[in-house]
Amino acid sequence: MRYLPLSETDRGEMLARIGVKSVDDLFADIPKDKLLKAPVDLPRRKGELEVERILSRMSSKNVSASSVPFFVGAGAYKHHVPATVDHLIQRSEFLTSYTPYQPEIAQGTLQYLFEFQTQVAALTGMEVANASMYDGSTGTGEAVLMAHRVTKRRKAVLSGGLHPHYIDVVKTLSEMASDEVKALAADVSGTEDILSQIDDSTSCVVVQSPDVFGNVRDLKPIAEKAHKHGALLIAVFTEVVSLGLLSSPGSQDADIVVGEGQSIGNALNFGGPYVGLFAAKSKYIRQMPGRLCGETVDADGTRGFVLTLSTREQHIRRDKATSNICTNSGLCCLAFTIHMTLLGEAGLTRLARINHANAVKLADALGNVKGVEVLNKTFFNEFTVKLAKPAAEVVERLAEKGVLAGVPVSRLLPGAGLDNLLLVASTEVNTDEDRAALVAALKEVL
Amino acid sequence: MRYLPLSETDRGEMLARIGVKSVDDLFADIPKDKLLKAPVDLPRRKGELEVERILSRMSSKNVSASSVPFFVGAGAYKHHVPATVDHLIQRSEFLTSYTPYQPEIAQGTLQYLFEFQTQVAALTGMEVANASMYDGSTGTGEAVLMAHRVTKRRKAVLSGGLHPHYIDVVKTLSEMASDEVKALAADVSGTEDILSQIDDSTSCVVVQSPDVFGNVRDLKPIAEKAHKHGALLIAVFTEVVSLGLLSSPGSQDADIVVGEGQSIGNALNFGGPYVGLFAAKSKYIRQMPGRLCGETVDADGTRGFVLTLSTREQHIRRDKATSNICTNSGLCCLAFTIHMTLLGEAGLTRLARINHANAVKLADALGNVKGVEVLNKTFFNEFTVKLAKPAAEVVERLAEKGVLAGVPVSRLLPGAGLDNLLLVASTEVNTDEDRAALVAALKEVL
Amino acid sequence: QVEPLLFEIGRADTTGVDLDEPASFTPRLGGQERKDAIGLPGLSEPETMRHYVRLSQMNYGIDTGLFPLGSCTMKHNARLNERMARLPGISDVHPLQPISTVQGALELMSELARYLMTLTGTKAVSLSPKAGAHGELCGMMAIKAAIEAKGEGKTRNVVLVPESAHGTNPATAALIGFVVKPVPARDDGWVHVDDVKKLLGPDVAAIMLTNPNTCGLFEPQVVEIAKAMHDAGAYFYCDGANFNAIVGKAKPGDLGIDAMHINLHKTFSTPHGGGGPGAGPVVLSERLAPFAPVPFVRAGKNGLELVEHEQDAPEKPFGRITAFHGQMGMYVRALAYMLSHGSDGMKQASEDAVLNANYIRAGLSDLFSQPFGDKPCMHEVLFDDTWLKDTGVTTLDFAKAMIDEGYHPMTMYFPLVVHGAMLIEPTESESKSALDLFIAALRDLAMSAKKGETERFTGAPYHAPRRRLDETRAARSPVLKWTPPAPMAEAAE
Amino acid sequence: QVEPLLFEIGRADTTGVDLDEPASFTPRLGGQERKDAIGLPGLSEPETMRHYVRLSQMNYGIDTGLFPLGSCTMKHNARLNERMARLPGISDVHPLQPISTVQGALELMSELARYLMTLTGTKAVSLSPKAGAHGELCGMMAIKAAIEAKGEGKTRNVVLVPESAHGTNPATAALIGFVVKPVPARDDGWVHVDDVKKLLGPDVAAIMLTNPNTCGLFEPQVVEIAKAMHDAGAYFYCDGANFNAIVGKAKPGDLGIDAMHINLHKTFSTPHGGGGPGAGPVVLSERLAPFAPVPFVRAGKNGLELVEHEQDAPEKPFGRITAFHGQMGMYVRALAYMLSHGSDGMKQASEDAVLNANYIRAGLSDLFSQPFGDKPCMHEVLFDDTWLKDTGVTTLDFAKAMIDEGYHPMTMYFPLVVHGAMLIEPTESESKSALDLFIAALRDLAMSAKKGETERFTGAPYHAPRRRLDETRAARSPVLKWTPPAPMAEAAE
Repeated sequence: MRYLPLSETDRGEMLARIGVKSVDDLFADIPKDKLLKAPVDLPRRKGELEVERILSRMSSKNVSASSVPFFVGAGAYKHHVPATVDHLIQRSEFLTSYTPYQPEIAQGTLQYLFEFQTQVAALTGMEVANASMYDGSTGTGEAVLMAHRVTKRRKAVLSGGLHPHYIDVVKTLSEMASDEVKALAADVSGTEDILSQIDDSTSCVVVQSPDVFGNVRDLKPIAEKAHKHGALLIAVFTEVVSLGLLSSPGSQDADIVVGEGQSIGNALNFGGPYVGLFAAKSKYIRQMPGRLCGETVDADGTRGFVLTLSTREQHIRRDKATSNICTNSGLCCLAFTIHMTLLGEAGLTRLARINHANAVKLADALGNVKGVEVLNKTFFNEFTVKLAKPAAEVVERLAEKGVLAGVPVSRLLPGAGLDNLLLVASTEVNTDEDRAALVAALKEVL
Repeated sequence: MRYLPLSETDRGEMLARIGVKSVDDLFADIPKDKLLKAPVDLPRRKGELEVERILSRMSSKNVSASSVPFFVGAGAYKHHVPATVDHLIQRSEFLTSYTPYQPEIAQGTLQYLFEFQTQVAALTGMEVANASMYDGSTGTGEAVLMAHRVTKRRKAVLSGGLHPHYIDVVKTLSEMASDEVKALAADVSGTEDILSQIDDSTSCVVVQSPDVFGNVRDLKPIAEKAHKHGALLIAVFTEVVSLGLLSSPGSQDADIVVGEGQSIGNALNFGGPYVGLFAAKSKYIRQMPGRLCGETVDADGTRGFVLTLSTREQHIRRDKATSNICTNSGLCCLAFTIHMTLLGEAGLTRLARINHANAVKLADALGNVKGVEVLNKTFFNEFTVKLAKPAAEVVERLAEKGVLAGVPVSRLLPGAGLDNLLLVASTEVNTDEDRAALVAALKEVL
Repeated sequence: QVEPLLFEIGRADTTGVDLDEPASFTPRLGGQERKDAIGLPGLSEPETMRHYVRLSQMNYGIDTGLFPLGSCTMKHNARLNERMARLPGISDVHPLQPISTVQGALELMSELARYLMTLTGTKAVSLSPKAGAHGELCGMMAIKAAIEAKGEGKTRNVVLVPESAHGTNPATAALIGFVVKPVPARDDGWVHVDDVKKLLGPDVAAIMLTNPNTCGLFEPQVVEIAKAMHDAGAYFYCDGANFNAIVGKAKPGDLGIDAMHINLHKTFSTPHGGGGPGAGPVVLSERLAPFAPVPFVRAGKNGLELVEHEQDAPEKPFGRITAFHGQMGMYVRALAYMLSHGSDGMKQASEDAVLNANYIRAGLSDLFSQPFGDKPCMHEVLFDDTWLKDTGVTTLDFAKAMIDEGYHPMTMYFPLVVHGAMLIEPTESESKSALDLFIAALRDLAMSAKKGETERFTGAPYHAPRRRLDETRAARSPVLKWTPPAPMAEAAE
Repeated sequence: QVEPLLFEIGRADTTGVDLDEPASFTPRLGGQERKDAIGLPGLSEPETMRHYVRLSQMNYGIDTGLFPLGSCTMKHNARLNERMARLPGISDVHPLQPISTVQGALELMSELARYLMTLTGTKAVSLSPKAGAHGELCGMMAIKAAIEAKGEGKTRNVVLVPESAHGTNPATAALIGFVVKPVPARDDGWVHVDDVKKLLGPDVAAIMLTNPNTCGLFEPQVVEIAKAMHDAGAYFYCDGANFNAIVGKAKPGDLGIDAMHINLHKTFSTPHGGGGPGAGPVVLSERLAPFAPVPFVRAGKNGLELVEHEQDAPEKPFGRITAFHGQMGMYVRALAYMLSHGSDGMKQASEDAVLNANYIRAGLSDLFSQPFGDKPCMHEVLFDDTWLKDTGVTTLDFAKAMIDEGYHPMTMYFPLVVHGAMLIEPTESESKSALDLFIAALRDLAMSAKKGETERFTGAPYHAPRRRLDETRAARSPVLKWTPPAPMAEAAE
């Protein structure tokens, strides 16, 4: 087997050195009747070519985003990632390293985590950021738990503009932990009355902007009301590129900012792996979940980096830990950091303007199609349209025509009476031809 | 521009430091009327995504070997190259290094060249090998020149089984250098009388095995006759995998062995880059063309490697050099060496058996098709069939059916009266389905 | 070798991407435009390349040397798997595309599920968890849901966790409101069914048991423990961190587990990538299967379907633990690993991993001390620091000295129940000659320590990108991001 | 850091690929089966990975640091180009597939040709040459063919080559039977039209002139020289090694060249890959165009056609210089470079390359000596070793000391006309801050040499994978391959 270096001769010599007759003597603690007599009922080993063919066949049954006019968003976005990013994250020394427990030989990982934290803090306008979470949704769950620890309260108020999956994740976690959740009804227009939901029992208010329907929200009044009642504002985003153009959650006085970082550096990957961004005010550092990388010096006084504040973590604190998390999304962080470095402020802000411009063009084009109504007053690169027919059917028929038109709201919120609504996203990858194809196909279908 | 680090501010500061007003002051030696006033008439800069789209569009107009039943050979072969190979040759330290002129910081390159030379020597059964040539055809041209230097004669005899492109390359070079070439007529059956062509004016006899028509040739009698007349035998191969199964040219007393190494580690690449393998008896070392890597020690006595015997080369010897060559096919060597290391003797010989077995299966299958006659008595993984119709037409019609059936001999030898002959190759990538598809399509077309 | 931070070499107006400014248009941001600068310097592409290549050169990985980090399973990462993960139909597919356009993706998930269930002898699996600890959470949530479904939610709230367990076990249980009770450690390294039975009662919801355990031993009483739990109306959560030792040798389902997460990155070699991403699918017994969270794949009338909402499931999903469908990028790598190895290769891999660990044990047992005696181990061998007593060398010092010999240290100070623990896991990816060199290096270090050559250890590492780093300083006054030096900050004003 | 040779760690029965033995069959090899073992050890995949990763770590590349090798043009290699070269329709296409199945490949070649002709102001290009020296050969063959076509083949057999030329120039000319006559060097670093005219006669076939020349200077009399050649019935071959300095600034065709090879790997940044593969397309004037070798692409009635045989061409191709159609893998990378830069970016790249070289000149001119005075250079700056006189430090020592400072040395002892030459080419890929660091490092070294700190130089490098290597020993008794050590050889018998 190509991955196994031992030869039969090696095995024989090693068993002799160990002093046992057969390898099964080393498995003697497994109850005899549970030790399998033969290989399990799965196919035997396969060469590279055969494996490639099997998986390529599966791959070819999917429609890839780059192969069609593509407007699907709702929490994951198709962007162009420079070739440099994927090349660098595949460097053996990055790819095949472990969590940097031995900092002296993991400065590569640690320095990029430090750079990542700095970038995330800058983007979100916050004082500190951690070394990433699994994704935006689990990060949001962790943010709510963190707010509970900070406020010593146990009730979260969730905006109706929060991504429904995120709501479900928070609800599941909270129910399991017997914490209270007040989730507002789906808020298509971004005009919900969330302020009235905040009182002295509120631990945190969770608001997404741009929200799942695309509306750009003003967080300042919510922060103000929350703070007045001793609650925290958790600001959420699912499209990190928007931060290139929109005022940061930090500047609107959010206490914790959490979001999905997939758009920068990372592929769609059918939903994972992604990278959760997590930032907060520095006074809450010791209640933060996840890994933190900090600066220090070595025995010679040279600057270096280490994982730090691990007394928050499970391997030290066990059942008293701030979270059970013991990894981050290291390689996805790296991809994020490299892509962000390539962009720089000049590139990111321009990328954001292009995304917004393309979305505006698309909204204008769709607004002229009969049977399509653009609902948003404000948006960044995604907005909601109301169709003359159920969106799920329309999307399916457009897919048959080779256009992936967006996400039917009913896919996220079945039974909510929003069946004719469609979320449409547009990024820098969309061309005039793409837009024209969508418009033409819609006209045929509606 | 993403590749250019200087900012306008930098440029200004640098010009000031240099003490000139504008950058054109640095181009003052270019005659004024020849200095271009505006950018040349080509499109302006493009982002990554745009470049990707342009080149992907071109790429998509070609039929790739992996996407169809594929039997095209005649000097370049479709094999499966393990993913490890391409990963490793893209390591920055390999990919972006130069010819190892500074051996202290190029031991990576030098050691793999030394390993490559050792592998090539072993495979060919020769005493020494160089660090590679551009490809098999130019290597053959160089081998003939080398034989002329060794024998101080200037007449080469070329077998009619030598790849026609190789014949053309040798002829062109020889004509230009006013050397004599006797090229035998195309020899479909591998039974030409080459022995009678050898006399005391012969510098070298160039024989390919398996020859371009697939026949396995016995080199021993040719070597014997050549040596009797003071001539050298140059043995050529275009399918290096055959050396896993066939007796080596060295064991048949060839003096120089040259061949194409593309099959191991390298993609088809529409013809290049490839890697020429070049080996010889050690007494001829100082007449060899190309780069040679040798073992030595450093100031601490540690083993290390350097380029050596450079007194043969153009940068020292100028017009007295053994060749004008000043590079090798470094990265392709590396790919060859890694793939060969992965194969090892066990893997290479098995790969060769699979290739031969697949070709035998294919010959048996084609032999049963009406209008197809297999001409070869012997072959490795490629053979010649005679069709009832002109091969070029048949191949074209099969291509329309999505089967790439092989190389019409008329493509290589137009006007030679061999229009109904087709070269058909089969490697480890061919499946039973591929063979069935070829047979079925042939039955429809013939 | 000191590489500056990108903030020290980057410039706000530099970019490594070429994008054309869009034509003028009317923004629809509702006046929420950013007014301030972000503070994100950029680098051109060549500078970016060099910066991160240089950073990488300060890292150690499996590809550069033996990485014997116990319990972390640093085995070979095949590049075939990387290539497969980048197929356009895998990497370039959106999680919310129409189901008709992702049939291959669902097939891949379904096939992965089949492999995992077959190898573990279980009837269900949730692919959602994003990492091992997330898998634990998912499994314990399923247990909690099952208990609540039986109306015992109020009463069964204790989870038993051996003292030797990974910290994630108690942390996970506590996270969702369970009370953690430790099962005491024994001096043979095993969990005894008698100890467990003593703690059992109507308040006990589950046990979280790692098997093979964190001492590198297979729990011989695992079947009895499972039975005791079930008899008491409780569940058996198995921490699958060490499943790689027994893949193809025994099925956890046969041993009586109710839930077990599988670290795809450990067992099936998806790259650890400097700390993630991983993936932690959790297999479930028939008793827990109905409570698996959404989403999951099932066969439908028009091909494969994805059940994304609780109301669409005939079962009783306990909810959702992440957006979308889990770590597809890891699924494909793990499946490529399993297809490549096959049933025969996976069995052989387990055997080789165990053989390699025991070979190290045999090579070091005369010099190093073992907390539970010199007996066969599974895929990792555990030493303690008794043998270092009076040498002035600690486990940490010894580990740092290994760096100077060109090796990544083993896992240290874990499990907590063993003093100065050194947990060595070579994995099946190492050749005999590599192990021989490793053993020789460790023996040489051991002799050196016993001879009193303390400086070789206390000052180590000497030959690494950094000397020993001051972790206390980092924690005391945390510096978690770069801040412009004062003069620069002033100049910028 | 000593990594064994693969032959020292490999085993004959080990393989890193999984292939199934074919079912039994009757071979048709005519009894030519190999009887003896080959002697090729194999490694498993993890061992292979580690072996070559470790070897790579002993290498220096552009990605790891500044690489100021004069005349070699070590500029940034964009990974986009690597990605494009691996598109299945590029890398996985056979050169002898039916023309209808390779229209995209021909389009790519055709587009590349258009770019090269536009940038050089020429009317034809042969893409065949596999490297720069091969391009020289191709160009000189075209000249020879043209001369023969005029019936002057017997009489015109002298080629003029300046003493400062690359060794490949005289080697190439000699290879195809030309007699090489040197054009003497002048103390201003330029070739003078008067010197050329003195050598001109009916026996002169061509001049081979590098422009910008190997001293880093543009030849100001190039137009006059071209005219003199043409007036004498001879041709002007331009060595295009330094074309990168003037891309987008001037067209060689406007200067009067008849042929010029373009090192795609230098000018358009296809990776040097440790010494190849490169590509050396040669552009041709109208006078030489008819003699371009086969194959070439032309428009036909059914799309693009490939002319592969002399008899299919209306022109007079001089023959064929390689199997198949040249270096497609390099074409795509070079075209990606040109598409990315665009006409504006290529001009800017030339300017930046020249600016960077002059910035280094300005930063070092007070300490280092310049053979032709302190005047503006093109993309590379040339120093000699006058300034090192009496220091006991040679150019070689200085170069090796640069390694200890983390830099790849410059080109040394070339051009031959300059004593102890140091030819520094930073390329446009370097940032100002990188140049500042480089200048500071060289200044520090220079001061050190002048202060008499000779050991820093004569013993260098101290901090490299190897100390200085004994090249004389290697050449005296060449060891060009690994041989099993005697005991092993015996044991094997």
